[in-house]
Amino acid sequence: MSTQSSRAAARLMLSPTVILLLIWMIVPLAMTLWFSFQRYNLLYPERSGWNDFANYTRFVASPAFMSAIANTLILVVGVLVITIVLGILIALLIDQPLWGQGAVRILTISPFFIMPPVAALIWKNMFMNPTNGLFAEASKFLGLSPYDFLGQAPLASIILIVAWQWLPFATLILLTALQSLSSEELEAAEMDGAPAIKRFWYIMLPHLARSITVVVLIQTIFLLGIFGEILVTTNGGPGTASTTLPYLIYKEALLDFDVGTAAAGGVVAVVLANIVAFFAMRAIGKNLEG
Amino acid sequence: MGQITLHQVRKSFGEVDVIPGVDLEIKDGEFVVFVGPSGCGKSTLLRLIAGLEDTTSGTISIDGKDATALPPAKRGLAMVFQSYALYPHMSVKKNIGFPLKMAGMDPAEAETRIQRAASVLNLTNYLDRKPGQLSGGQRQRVAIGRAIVREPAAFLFDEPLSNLDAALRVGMRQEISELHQSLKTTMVYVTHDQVEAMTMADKIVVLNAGRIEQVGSPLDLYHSPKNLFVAGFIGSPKMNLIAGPEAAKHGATTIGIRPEHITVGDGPWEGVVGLSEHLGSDSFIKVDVAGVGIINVRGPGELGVHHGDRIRLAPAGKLHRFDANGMAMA
Amino acid sequence: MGQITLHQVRKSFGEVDVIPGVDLEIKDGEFVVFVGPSGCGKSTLLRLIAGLEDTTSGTISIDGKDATALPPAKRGLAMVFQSYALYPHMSVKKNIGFPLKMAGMDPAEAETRIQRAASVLNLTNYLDRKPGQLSGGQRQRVAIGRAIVREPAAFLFDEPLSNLDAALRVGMRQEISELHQSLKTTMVYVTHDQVEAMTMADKIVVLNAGRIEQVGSPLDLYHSPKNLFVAGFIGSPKMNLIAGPEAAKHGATTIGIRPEHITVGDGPWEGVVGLSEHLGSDSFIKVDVAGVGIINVRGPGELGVHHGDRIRLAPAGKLHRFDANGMAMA
Amino acid sequence: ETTITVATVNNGDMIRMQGLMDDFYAKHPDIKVEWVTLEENVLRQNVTTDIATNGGQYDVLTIGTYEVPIWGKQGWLASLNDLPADYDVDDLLPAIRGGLTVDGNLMASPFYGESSMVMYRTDLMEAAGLTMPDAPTWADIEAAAAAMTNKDGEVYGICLRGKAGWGENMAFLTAMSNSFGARWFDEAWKPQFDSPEWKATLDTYLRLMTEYGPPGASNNGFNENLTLFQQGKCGMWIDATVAASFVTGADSTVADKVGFALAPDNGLGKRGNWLWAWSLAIPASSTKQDAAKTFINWATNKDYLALVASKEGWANVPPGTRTSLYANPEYAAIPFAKMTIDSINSADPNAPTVQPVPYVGVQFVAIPEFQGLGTSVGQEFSAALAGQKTADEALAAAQALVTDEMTAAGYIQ
Amino acid sequence: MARHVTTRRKAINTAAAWSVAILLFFPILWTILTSFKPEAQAVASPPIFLGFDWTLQNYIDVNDQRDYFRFFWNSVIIAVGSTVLGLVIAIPAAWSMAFVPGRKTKDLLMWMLSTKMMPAVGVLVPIYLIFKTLGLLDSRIGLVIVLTLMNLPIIVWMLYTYFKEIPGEILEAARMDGASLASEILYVLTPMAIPGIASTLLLNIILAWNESFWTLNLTVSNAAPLTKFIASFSSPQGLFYAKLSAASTMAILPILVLGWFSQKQLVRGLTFGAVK
Ligand SMILES: Nc1ncnc2c1ncn2[C@@H]1O[C@H](COP(=O)(O)OP(=O)(O)OP(=O)(O)O)[C@@H](O)[C@H]1O
Ligand SMILES: Nc1ncnc2c1ncn2[C@@H]1O[C@H](COP(=O)(O)OP(=O)(O)OP(=O)(O)O)[C@@H](O)[C@H]1O
Ligand SMILES: [Mg+2]
Ligand SMILES: [Mg+2]
Repeated sequence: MSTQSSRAAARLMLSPTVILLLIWMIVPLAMTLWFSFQRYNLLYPERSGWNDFANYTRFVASPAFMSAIANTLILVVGVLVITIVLGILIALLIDQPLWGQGAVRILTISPFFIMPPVAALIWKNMFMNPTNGLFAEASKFLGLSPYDFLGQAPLASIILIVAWQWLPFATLILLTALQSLSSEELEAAEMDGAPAIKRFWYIMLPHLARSITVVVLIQTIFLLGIFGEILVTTNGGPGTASTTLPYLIYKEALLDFDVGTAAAGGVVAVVLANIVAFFAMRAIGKNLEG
Repeated sequence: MGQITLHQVRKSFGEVDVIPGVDLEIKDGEFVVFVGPSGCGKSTLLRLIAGLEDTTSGTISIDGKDATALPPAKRGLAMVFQSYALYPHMSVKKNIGFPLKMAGMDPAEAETRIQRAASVLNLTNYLDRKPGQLSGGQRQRVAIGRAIVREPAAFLFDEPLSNLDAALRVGMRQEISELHQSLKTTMVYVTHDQVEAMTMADKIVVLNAGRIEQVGSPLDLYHSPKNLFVAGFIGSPKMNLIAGPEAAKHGATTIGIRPEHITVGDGPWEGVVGLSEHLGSDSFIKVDVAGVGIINVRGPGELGVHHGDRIRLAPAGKLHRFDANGMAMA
Repeated sequence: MGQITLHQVRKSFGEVDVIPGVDLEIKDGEFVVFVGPSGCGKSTLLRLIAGLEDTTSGTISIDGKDATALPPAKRGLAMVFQSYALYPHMSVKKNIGFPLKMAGMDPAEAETRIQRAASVLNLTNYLDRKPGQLSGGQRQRVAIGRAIVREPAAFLFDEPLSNLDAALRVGMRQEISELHQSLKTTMVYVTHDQVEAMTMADKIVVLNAGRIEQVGSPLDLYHSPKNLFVAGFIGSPKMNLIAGPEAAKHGATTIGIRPEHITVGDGPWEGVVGLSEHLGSDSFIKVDVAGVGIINVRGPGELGVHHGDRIRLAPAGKLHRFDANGMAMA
Repeated sequence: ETTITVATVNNGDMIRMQGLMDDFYAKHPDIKVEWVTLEENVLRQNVTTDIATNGGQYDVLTIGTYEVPIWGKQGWLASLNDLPADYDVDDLLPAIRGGLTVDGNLMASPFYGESSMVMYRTDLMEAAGLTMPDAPTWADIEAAAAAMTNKDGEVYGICLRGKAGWGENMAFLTAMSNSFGARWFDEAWKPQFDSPEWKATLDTYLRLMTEYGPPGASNNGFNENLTLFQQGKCGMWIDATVAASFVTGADSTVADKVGFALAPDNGLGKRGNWLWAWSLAIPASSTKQDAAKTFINWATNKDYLALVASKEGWANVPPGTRTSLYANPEYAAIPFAKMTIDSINSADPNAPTVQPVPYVGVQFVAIPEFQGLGTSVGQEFSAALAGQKTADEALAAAQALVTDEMTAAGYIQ
Repeated sequence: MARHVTTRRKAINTAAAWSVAILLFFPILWTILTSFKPEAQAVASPPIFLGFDWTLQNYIDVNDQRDYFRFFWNSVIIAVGSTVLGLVIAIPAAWSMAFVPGRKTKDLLMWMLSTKMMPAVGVLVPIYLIFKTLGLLDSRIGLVIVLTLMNLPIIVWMLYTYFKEIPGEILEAARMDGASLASEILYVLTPMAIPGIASTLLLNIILAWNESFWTLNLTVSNAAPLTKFIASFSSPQGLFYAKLSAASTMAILPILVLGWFSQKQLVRGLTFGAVK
C-alpha cells in the first residue's frame, strides 16, 4: 500500500486536519501566551502594557492555587477510580444471562446523554439539597439528620455527580471488552482449577487492561476541563474546598475579567495538563500498541 | 489411570438433540480419536467429558467413579483447545504454571515441573515470552505444556492442529503421537481431518449427527467400513462409490472401490481422462467411464496419462459391497 | 497478450533487502507459480508486478512496454487476493461490475460482460447476493469473476486458496486450471503449497529469501532439483538428505533420495522403525539407520511394519547428488 | 423595521414584561424586540464580555447598580438624559436614581428596585410571646430567632444567605457589616477585615446561623431560602424586598402569617439593608440607540406600571423605582409597600457606611475587582459557616487575599 | 460458558441488574416525573412518587416563556453540522493514518487528542476576540466551526480505529480495479465503514449537543442552542423545580431518545478500538 503516490496522497489528505488543529491549538495558545504577559483587564481598557511574570506570580501565589491543583487531581482520580471499579462490577453483572438485557443497557447508558449543567442542577436541587432533596427526605425517613452534601463534602459530591455522568461510558466499554474475552480462555482457566474469583483476577482483569487504559485516557481529557458542574453546585466553595484549576481560571476570566491573569492560568493549566498527558500517554500509548 | 466410560449420554440444546444417546468405553492409556463432519457433535461430546457442558441425561464415569456432576476442575482431566486459549498477558512460564498455582502447589516444586514440561516440549528457551511472540506451533506446545504439568488422568484435545499450516501440522501430529508413546496417558482427540485420525489413533470413533457410526482401529475402518458413511468418510482420495447396474453385477446396491485399488492399462472399464494431476510421486486422474460415472484413480508418479486420453481401468483390490440401507455386506 | 518481464528488480523495505534483484520472463499465456517458504518474498514480487509497491530499482515491462512507473490501474492486470477482498456492501453483480464502472464502460455492455463472466463461473444464480451470503468457494469465484470481466493481460493470484478447507481447495484448484485452459491468459500464481504448485503450473519459480532458486516445469523440479533447497522443498514427504560417509561413497557431499524411492525388505541400510503411520492407502515410516540418520520411507498401505521393528532398506530410484555448495552434480 | 436585542435576567418581572409586548408593538410597529433571557451569572458574563470588547451584540442591557457606575465611567453606556419628557425622570426614587447617575448623567433606567428587610412569621412570634418592632436591632433579631427555633419540628429561627458569591452571601454580609460600623476599605483602600467591626459582624452571623439556622446553610442563596420560608421552615428571613410578594403569594404555605420589618441595626446610624436596581441601559456601541431608547422609555415609564396593574394587578407591578407608585393609594394598600419604600430610602449608596469610604455601593464596592474579591471572600465566609474554618481564620484569609489583589490592582501603593 | 444457567440464578441476576440500572436512571426518571407535577407538589415532603396531580402546565409555561423550537433547531443544526463537517475533514485523514501509516502516526493521534486538553476558559477571550473580528459571534457557522475543531480529534481517532479493521487488501483491490483515490474512498471505504461512521456521527452529535461552554459564551440569540435555553431557567427568584424539570426534560429528551435508539452502534464506537 505504500507506493510513493499513495504516500503523497496520504500527506495531502491528512493536512487539512493537521493544519486546522494546529491553527486551533497555536493561534489561541499564542494569543494566550501573549496576553499572559500583558496587563489586560477587560474592565480597565486604559491599563495595558507588558507585565513580565506578574500575572504568573499572582496566579501561582494566590492561596487557592495549591488547593486547586490538589482538587483537580482528586476530582480526576476520584472519578476515574469510581467509574472503573463500579464500571467493572456493573459490566460483570450485566454480562450475566438476565431478562431484559437491552432495557438494562439503555437505562444504564442514559446518564451519559445528559447535558452537564442539567445533571448538576438535577443533583444539586433535587437530590443533595439538605432540606428539600431526596437524600434529605430519605435520611429523615430513616430517622437520621440530613447530610449537607455540598456544604460538608463539596468535592466528594461533585465527584459523585461527575462519576454518575461518566459511569455509563466506563461500564459500556468494559462490558464490550468482557464480551470479547474468548470463552475458551475462561474454560481453560476453569479446567486449570481456577475458581470464579481467581478467573476474574487472573484472566478477566488483565484482559480488561487495554479498555481500562482507554477509559482513563478519554476521561482524563474530559475531566481535566470540568468546571460547569462546580459553577452550578458549589461555586468552588465553601472556602476553596471545591475550587479546581479550570474554576480558578474561570474566576479570573469571567468574574474579574482579568484576561492577563486568566491567560497565565491557562498557560499553567496547559503545562500541567501536558505533564499529566506526557506520563499518561507514555503508559497508555504502550498499552494501546498491538 | 484414565479410563472413561460414557453410558447413554444424551445432550440437547433446547429443542435440538445434539447427542441422542452415546455409549462409549475409553480404556486407560488409549489414544481415541473422534472424527466426523463439521457439526456432528464431536466438540460437544468432548466438552461433556470435560465437564464444560452438563449432560442432559446419562452418566460419565472416570476411573470407575461417577463424574457426571463433578465440576471440570475436579475431574482430573486436561484440555487443549482449538484456539489454544493461552492467557495472552502471561509469559509462557506463567501459562504453564497456572494450573499448579491454582492448585496451590509449592513454587519450588512447580518450578521443577514447569522446567520438565518445557524441556519435554522444547520450550525452555521461550519461557519468558508472551504467547503473542510465539509461532503457531510453539503456542500449540505451550497449550500442551499447560495440560501436561498437571499430570492429568487424560488429555482432551479439540482440533488442536486445525489452526496450523500443513507442514507444521505434520510435525505437531508426530510430536503428539510421540508424547502419547512416552506418557502413556489416555488421550481423547477431536478432529475432522482423517489423516490425523488414521495416523494417530489407537481407536477411531466415527460420529455422524451425534451418533456413533463405527468404532475401531484405523485399518479396520479403512478395510472394513461398516456402512457407506464410514466408507466415504475414511480414506483420501475418497472411495469411488458406484451404484446402478455395475453394482447389481456384484449383487449389491452400491459398490465401493478405493482410487488406489484401480490399475490403468487393461480392464473392464473404458473412459476418457478428464483432469490429470502429476505430483512427481503420484498421479491423480479422473476418468469418465460411460455407464459408471467419474472414477478417481491414483497411480504412480510415472503414469504417462494426460487430459483427453482414452484409457481402460481395472479394479485391483478389495471391492466393498453395500446394501440398500447403506450397510456393508459380508 | 500478457508477457511480463522483470529486469534486475530490487525491493527493500527500509534497510531490509526483501528482493535483492530478480530477473524473470513470463511468457504470454503461461501459468507461472511462485512457491517458497513463508516470508521469502512471493507476495512482494507479485505486488511489484501489480504496481501495489514501488520497485526500489530495476524495470518491469508488460507486453514489451516499460510499466515500472505505471499505477496499478494502468497496467491492465487483474489480481485475486488471498482474502478475496470482495466489497462486502456490494452485490455479486456490483462486485464483478466494479472495474467496468471505474473504467466508465457503457452499462449495457458491462451487463453483458458480467453475465458472461457469471455464467463461466456458475454464479448466475447468486448475482443479487452480498458476499456475506456466499460460501468460501463462491466468494473465490466472485473474486475471479471480478478479475475476468476486465479481460486483463494477466491474472495475479496471491494464495487464493489458502483460506479454503482441504476439500474445497482441491475443487477450486481444478476450476482455476480449467479456467486457464479455456481463457489462455497469462496467470501468475503465488502459493506455499507445493501440491498446488505441482498440479497447476506450467512453470514453477522457486523463491528463497527473495532470490530465485530454480525455474522450471513441475516434473523438472521433482526429478532434477538444481540444489539442496529445491530438492528439500519440492516433494512430499520431503526428500531424505544424507550427508557424511554414506554420501562420500557416492562422491558427493550430500545425497538425496525420495521416501517413495526406498523399498523395505532387503538392502544396505538397517535400522529401527520409529514412527509408523498407516493411512490404509499408504504407510509412512521413519527409520533410524545407524550412521546415516533418520530415513523417511513411504510404502504401500499393506506394509506390515511397526514401531520398534528392525528392518532393512534399499534405495530403489533416482539418487540425487549435491556438492559442498549444495548444487546438484551431474 | 428595526430589531433590537434585549438582554435580561430571568426573574418574574422581566418575564412578565415579555408577555406584555403586544402593547409595545401596538405603539411602535416599526421596532421588533429580540429577547435574550439568561440566568444572572451567565448574563453578566456574556454582557460584560460583549461590552468590554465592543462586541455590539446587544442594544439594551439589563444591568445592576454595581455595573452602572463602573461602565458609566468607562464611557461604555449611552446617556439617557434625553429621554422624552413623559419619562419624568424626577419621579425616580432619589436613592435609586443616585446609584444610576454617573457624573450627572443618567446611565440606566431602573426597571425595578429593591432593598432588603426582615420577613418574619407573625404566628410564631405570637406563640413565643414576642413582637417584632418595625425597626429592630440585631439583639431583637437574635432573641426572636432563639424563641422561634424548633429544630425537631424543622422550624429554624432565621434563614440567611450562606452560598458563596459576591451577589449571594457577600451582598447580605456587606450590608450587615454596615450596621456594625464595618467597611471594606478605609480611605486609602486598605482592607478592613482585621477590624473589630468585621469580627463582630461575622461572629454574630455565624452565631445566628449555627444556633438557629437551617442545615446546609452554606449553600443557601435567595432561592433556597425562599423555598424554605414558603414551606414554613423559617421563623425569619432577611432578604430582598421583592421576596415579600413571593412569601405572601400563592405558592407560599404561610402567606397570611408574614410580617415585615426594616433590616436590623446596631444603633450606629446605618441599617443592614442593601439597595439594588435592575436597570435597562444602552451600550454606547449600539447602532440602534433611538429604538433602544424608545423601548426603555416604554418599559420603565409610569405608563408601564399602569399597564401591569391593569393586566395583572397592583401586586405584580415592578416595585421600587418611582415615588408616584408609592403615592398611589391602591398600591399603598399592599402590605409590604411601605416597608419596601422605607427600606429603600434608608440606604445611601454614596455614603453606605458609618465611617467614610472611597467607594460607592451599599452591599458591594463599585470597582471592577469586586466580583472576584467578593466571591473569594464569600468563599472564606461560607467555609466558616460550613464549620471548616473559624471566624478569625476566615477574616485573616480575607484580609490577606484582598490586600494582595488590591496591591496588584494598584489601589494600594 | 454455554452451560445451563438455572432460572433462579437468572432471576437473581435480573433483579440485581435492574436495581443497578434503575438506580442509575433514577435521577432522570425523577426529573421527568417532577416535570409533570404542580410546583407545590414538586417540593412536597415527603416526596410524592406517582400519586400527584399530573399536569402539562409546566411544559406550556416553559414553551410560552421561551420559543423552545428555535433553540432546538439551533442545537440540531450545530450538532449535526459540526459532526458532518468534522467527518468530511476527518475521513481522508483517518484513511491516511489507517492505510498509509508512518512511524509518527501514533504520536500524531496522541497529539491530536492532546489539543483537547487546553482549558476552554483559558482561551475564551482570545477566541472571542477572533470571532468578533471575523463577525462569527452569535452565528451558527461560528459554533459549527468551534465544535468541529473541538471534536475533530475524537472523530479522527474513532474513524481511525474503524478503518484499521478494514483489510487494506480491499482498497488495493479497488485500485487494481481502476478506482481513483476519490472513488476508492467514496465507493469502497465509506460504504464499508458505514457502521463506524454512524457511531462516530452519533457520539459526536451527543458531545456537540451537550457542549455547554462555547455555546453559552459565543451565542446571543440567533444561534443559541438548548444549553442557552436551560441557562434561562435557573431563576434568581425561586426554585421552580417543576418548571426547571420540564425545561431540562425538553433539553435532554431528544438526545436521550437518539442515544437509546442508537445504543448498539454507540457502544461499538465508544470503545475507541480498545476492544477488537
Ligand atoms: N451452545 C449451543 N447451543 C445450541 N446449539 C449448539 C451449541 N453448541 C453446539 N451446538 C450445535 O450442536 C451441534 C454440534 O456442535 P459441535 O460443536 O459439537 O460440532 P463439531 O462436531 O465439533 O463441529 P466442528 O467440526 O465444526 O467443530 C451443531 O449443530 C451446533 O450447531
Ligand atoms: N511493508 C513492509 N515493510 C517491511 N517489511 C515487509 C513489508 N512487507 C513485507 N515485508 C517483509 O518482506 C519479506 C517478504 O514478505 P512477503 O509478504 O513477500 O512474503 P511471502 O513470501 O508472501 O510470505 P507468505 O507466504 O507468508 O505470504 C518478509 O520478511 C516481510 O517481513
Ligand atoms: Mg468442534
Ligand atoms: Mg504472501
